[in-house]
Amino acid sequence: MMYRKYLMAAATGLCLAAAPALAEDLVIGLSMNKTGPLAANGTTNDVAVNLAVEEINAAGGINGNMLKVNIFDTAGDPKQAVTATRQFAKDDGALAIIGPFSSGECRVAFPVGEREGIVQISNASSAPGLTEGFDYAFRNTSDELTQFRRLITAMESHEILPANVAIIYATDDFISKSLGEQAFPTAFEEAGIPVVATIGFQLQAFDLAPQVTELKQANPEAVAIGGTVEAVQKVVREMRRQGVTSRVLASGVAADPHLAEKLGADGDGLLYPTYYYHKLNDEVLSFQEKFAAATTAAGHSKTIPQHADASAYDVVHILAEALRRAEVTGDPAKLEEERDAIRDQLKSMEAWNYSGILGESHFSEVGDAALPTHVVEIRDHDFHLLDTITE
Amino acid sequence: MSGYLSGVLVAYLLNLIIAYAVFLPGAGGILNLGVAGFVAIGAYASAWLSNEMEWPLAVTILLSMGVSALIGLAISFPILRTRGVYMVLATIAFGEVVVGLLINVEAIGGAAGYPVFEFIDLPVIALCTLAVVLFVVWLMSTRFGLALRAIHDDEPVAALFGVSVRGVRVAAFTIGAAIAGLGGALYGHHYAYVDVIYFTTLVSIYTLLYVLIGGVQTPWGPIVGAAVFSLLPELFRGATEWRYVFFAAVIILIMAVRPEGIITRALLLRLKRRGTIAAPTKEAAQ
Amino acid sequence: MTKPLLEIQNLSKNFSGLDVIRDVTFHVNEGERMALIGPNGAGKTTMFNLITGVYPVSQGSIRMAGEDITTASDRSRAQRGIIRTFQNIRLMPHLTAAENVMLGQTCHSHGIWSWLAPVGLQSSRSRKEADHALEVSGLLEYRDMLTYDLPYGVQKRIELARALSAKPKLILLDEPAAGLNPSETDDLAQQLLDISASGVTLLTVEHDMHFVRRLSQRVIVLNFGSLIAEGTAAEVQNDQHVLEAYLGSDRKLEEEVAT
Amino acid sequence: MDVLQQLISGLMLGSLYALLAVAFTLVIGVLNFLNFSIPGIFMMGGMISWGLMSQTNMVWWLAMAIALAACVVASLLVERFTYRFMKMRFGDATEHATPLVSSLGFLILFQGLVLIKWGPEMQYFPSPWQDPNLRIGELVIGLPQLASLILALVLVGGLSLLLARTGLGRAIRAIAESPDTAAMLGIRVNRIVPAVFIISGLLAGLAGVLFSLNYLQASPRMGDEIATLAISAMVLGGLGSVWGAVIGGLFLGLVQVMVIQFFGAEFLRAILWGLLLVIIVVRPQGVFGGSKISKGKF
Repeated sequence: MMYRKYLMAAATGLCLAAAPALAEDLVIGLSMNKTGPLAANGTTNDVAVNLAVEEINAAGGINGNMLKVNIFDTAGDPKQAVTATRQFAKDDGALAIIGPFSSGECRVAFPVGEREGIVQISNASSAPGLTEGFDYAFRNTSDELTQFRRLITAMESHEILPANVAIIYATDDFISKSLGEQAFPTAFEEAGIPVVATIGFQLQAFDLAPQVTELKQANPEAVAIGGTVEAVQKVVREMRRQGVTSRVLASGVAADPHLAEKLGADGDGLLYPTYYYHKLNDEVLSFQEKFAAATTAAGHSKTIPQHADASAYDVVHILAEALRRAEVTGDPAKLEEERDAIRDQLKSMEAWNYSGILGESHFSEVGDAALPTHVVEIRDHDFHLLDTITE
Repeated sequence: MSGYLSGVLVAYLLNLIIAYAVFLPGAGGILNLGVAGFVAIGAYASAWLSNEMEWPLAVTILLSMGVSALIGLAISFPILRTRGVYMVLATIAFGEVVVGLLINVEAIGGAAGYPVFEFIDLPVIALCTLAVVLFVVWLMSTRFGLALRAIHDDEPVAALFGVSVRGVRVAAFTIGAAIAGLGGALYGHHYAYVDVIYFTTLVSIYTLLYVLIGGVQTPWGPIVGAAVFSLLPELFRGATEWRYVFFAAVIILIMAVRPEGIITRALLLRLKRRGTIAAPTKEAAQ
Repeated sequence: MTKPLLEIQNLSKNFSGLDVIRDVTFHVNEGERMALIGPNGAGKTTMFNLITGVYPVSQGSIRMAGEDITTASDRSRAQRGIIRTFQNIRLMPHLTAAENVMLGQTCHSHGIWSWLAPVGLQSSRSRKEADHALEVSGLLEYRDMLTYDLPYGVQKRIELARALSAKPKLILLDEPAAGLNPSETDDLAQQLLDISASGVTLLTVEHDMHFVRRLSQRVIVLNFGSLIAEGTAAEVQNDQHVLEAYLGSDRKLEEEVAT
Repeated sequence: MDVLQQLISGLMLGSLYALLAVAFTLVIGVLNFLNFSIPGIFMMGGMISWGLMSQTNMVWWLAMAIALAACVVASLLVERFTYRFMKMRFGDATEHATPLVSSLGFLILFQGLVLIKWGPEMQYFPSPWQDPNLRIGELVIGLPQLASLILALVLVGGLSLLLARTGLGRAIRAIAESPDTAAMLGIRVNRIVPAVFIISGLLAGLAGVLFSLNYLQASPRMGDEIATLAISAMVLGGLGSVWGAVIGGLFLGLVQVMVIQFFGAEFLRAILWGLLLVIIVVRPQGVFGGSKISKGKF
């Protein structure tokens, strides 16, 4: 008896959720990690997106139509990411989708978007090769090898290249593993820097003492860490505890405006490449201010935007420009052609000379963004921009 | 059908198939917390056979069920020697070993995961789920099912009436492994990607959780249990962060009110009896 | 007519050094009605557990219809026709009365089809047999009820129906009359005599001596795991060893054990 | 020198496993109930003390005391809705899978509440001391880790004394043998069982606090990884054996460090769990346990 009631309630709930949008609005979907294991970087993405949408609508919308965003929280679950893409494509009549957030979600949701013929632009995934082979898949992030190469270029020009390095990375996580086994070794080999030790750990491991003892034995000048922000914190703290003073090189996935504060003195000398530097210029600073106001109003404890927030904000502006150029009307009868037109515009984005808070960028042939890389260094509990490299 | 509904439905149906993989041994009192390992084996086997061998889907799926069943058969003998908490831990250990090994096999992508090219959509998944439901309902109505339920209630007495306790338990575990393999294969082909991080012990724990919530006494339990697990959080979708707290509270509440699961035999018999009693009174009124 | 069906030879059992059965030898003839009595803790239920294969024996042998079954599994003993009831009723609580009875059929269900054909359907042979068995025992009304909330007496009768549906050669009855009122006990005795008349051998553990006298042709007495007397009920009741075992005094056995 | 450092690291790591393993083994040994909410209570120990210290600037010892109190309350809440509830309704609390499932529900509940309060990020746990490390030449020994090792040994020693010598201990052991017999002997089961949950919750919470002090971190999911290892440690030591859990924990810490040193972290999972699988199947009473096998229910 009870379960029948549940099923009825479930069915009505599902119908409500699937209500179509008003025809005159231009709908875009936002597939995000409001909750779930990756929510640390994802939970405020909607705030950034809404900021951009408000700006666009306040300036008169797109060809006279208002932009409307539908939000779906996938909780980082690939299955739900698929549901999100399907809902946006089939039920909501969305013209394009911002997201999915993570690499794991992109891998299952990109094929769905491809079948449905709808553009998806991920704002955070950075695993190599995600968009390859897809016509409708894009991402407004930068791949790790390019970023790390540029970090080494910056070190070279500042004459702080280490004589030898050690690599430590999480073996059970895709991005960390591709950093530790591909991006780092490739970049070091190109620069002619010998790798004296390669050590693995598990992403969830909390005790890295045995690995750091091995590291200490190798005594490298610098240590490249392949792992997330949390993994970098764990490794650095254990290194300093065991008295390993080597310089730390991190990757784009470890970029976090809070890292300097989180690491304190332990972080001195740490370098990482990023496509979003939160102190870059006035434009970025004004975005930060707006973001802080909006997150505070929404009751978030996190008020400083991270790269996923900044990227999501830029994606809205890029999409708005694409919609404008494709002259979309939001007419449901022409949905399919207009979705294709948006994709075609994104494919030829290089001609726009577009510039956002991530700097000047466009999508490459495979759908990855060609973003500038900022190399930053932590010194005295704060970030300092070492260099910005675009080519 | 709306995209949202079909997305939720696919997730529900896949959860349901895996629920039956846990239910079948569960009906005989075996708690399998390593089911994610079998799901992973099925997913990777079917993906590999279809990607590398380019065999037709029907063949790769059947073979992946076979692989999962064989491994289930082999592991069932040592695992079924254990009891209670030990069995829970042994099955957890099995699931972890599978994941720990798969993540190091570069031929199937290792930690990078493994893309699957052949696509299976909702209708096929729905048909497979229906087949699994019918199969399990039928199996539970046979003498095999009777013996399995008898083992759940009183293993020594079942043996004293001629039930081959070990045979029935091994068969239930093995068939469960095959069903888990099917669930995994469908999962991989539908989501076009398999990655060991989808097959963690947490998945096994949650599956056992909703099977127990549904009830292991009748084959209808998993249908309800999987619904509670897959659809309830959808109802609370608007509550964002709070939805898992509500979900947890509902679980605790359900278990307090119905400790043998929502669907019990007593409930079904009561409903049936009410039906048969209601019928004659209608006639009498005419 | 006096061919032995069950032969127990020098049987011993000890649990971690404690002798529970000591060198017991007896036999039960085909078609016989025999009783096994003894004070609490004498090892009667352990003897049943050894005969049915729940415990392995420590020493000695058990033969059934001439074949050595000392090391046979509990299941194969059931298939040879040794079936028992329990002192504390052990019906399957989540099975209906009919399903409990059908479970009894398992030991003579051979072949893949008897395992894979639905037994729950009203039209199946197993189900018809079970319904018939319940009808004979006057239990048809409980057919589709779960057994755990049925009255005690009804549960006892279902247990007996389950045992019979196994088509046993030898039924071991562990205190069948315990907890029954006099009229129920009377019905039970009559039913057991009928069962015996149909050729089934009975071995009964029972405290109620009236019941034992009425039912049993031969009685054996266990005390502290040893066989201390054997004979008819009347002979045993006047045996000095038995009286001492029960009383340690000269009160009559009947007064003590009947209460 | 390095091998020595590795041994030290292994022992220190193992002492944390040991504390949590004792929390598990106590509830299993006495009530035959695998309490899945323990990782949640462990997490609350770390997160609540972090929250109080960082957000209200509370002095560390007070923050930790309040966190431990919260853990005890949480543990009692679990007792109320799992063990006691079942006992009142069905007489035998472990008859059904309810305690197992409900305790999982509580794990989700505790994690959910902490997530709502503090978000999913891993938090930096401020150390109350400047350099909480003992340095002997090249060797480094974390003082909080040393403290948790000593504390684990002292607490467990005290616990086994309590179990062996006191009235409470005798009552707990009687309940472990058979709750019904214990009740017949006049032991007030409904008052002793909460005591078991109090001790277990306290140990889990303390392990959480020490974990955060050791690794200077706290996160809503910090219990997930360590709990499976603590359960393994308990299995190694033999279910229900307090000293077994301690030895199992220390042993597991050493094994983990050695596997990382000689095989690499990528094989840790397969080797560790493979080893456990073999042990459970071949020696279910545990490597260090006697021949006593648990009743094997929940």
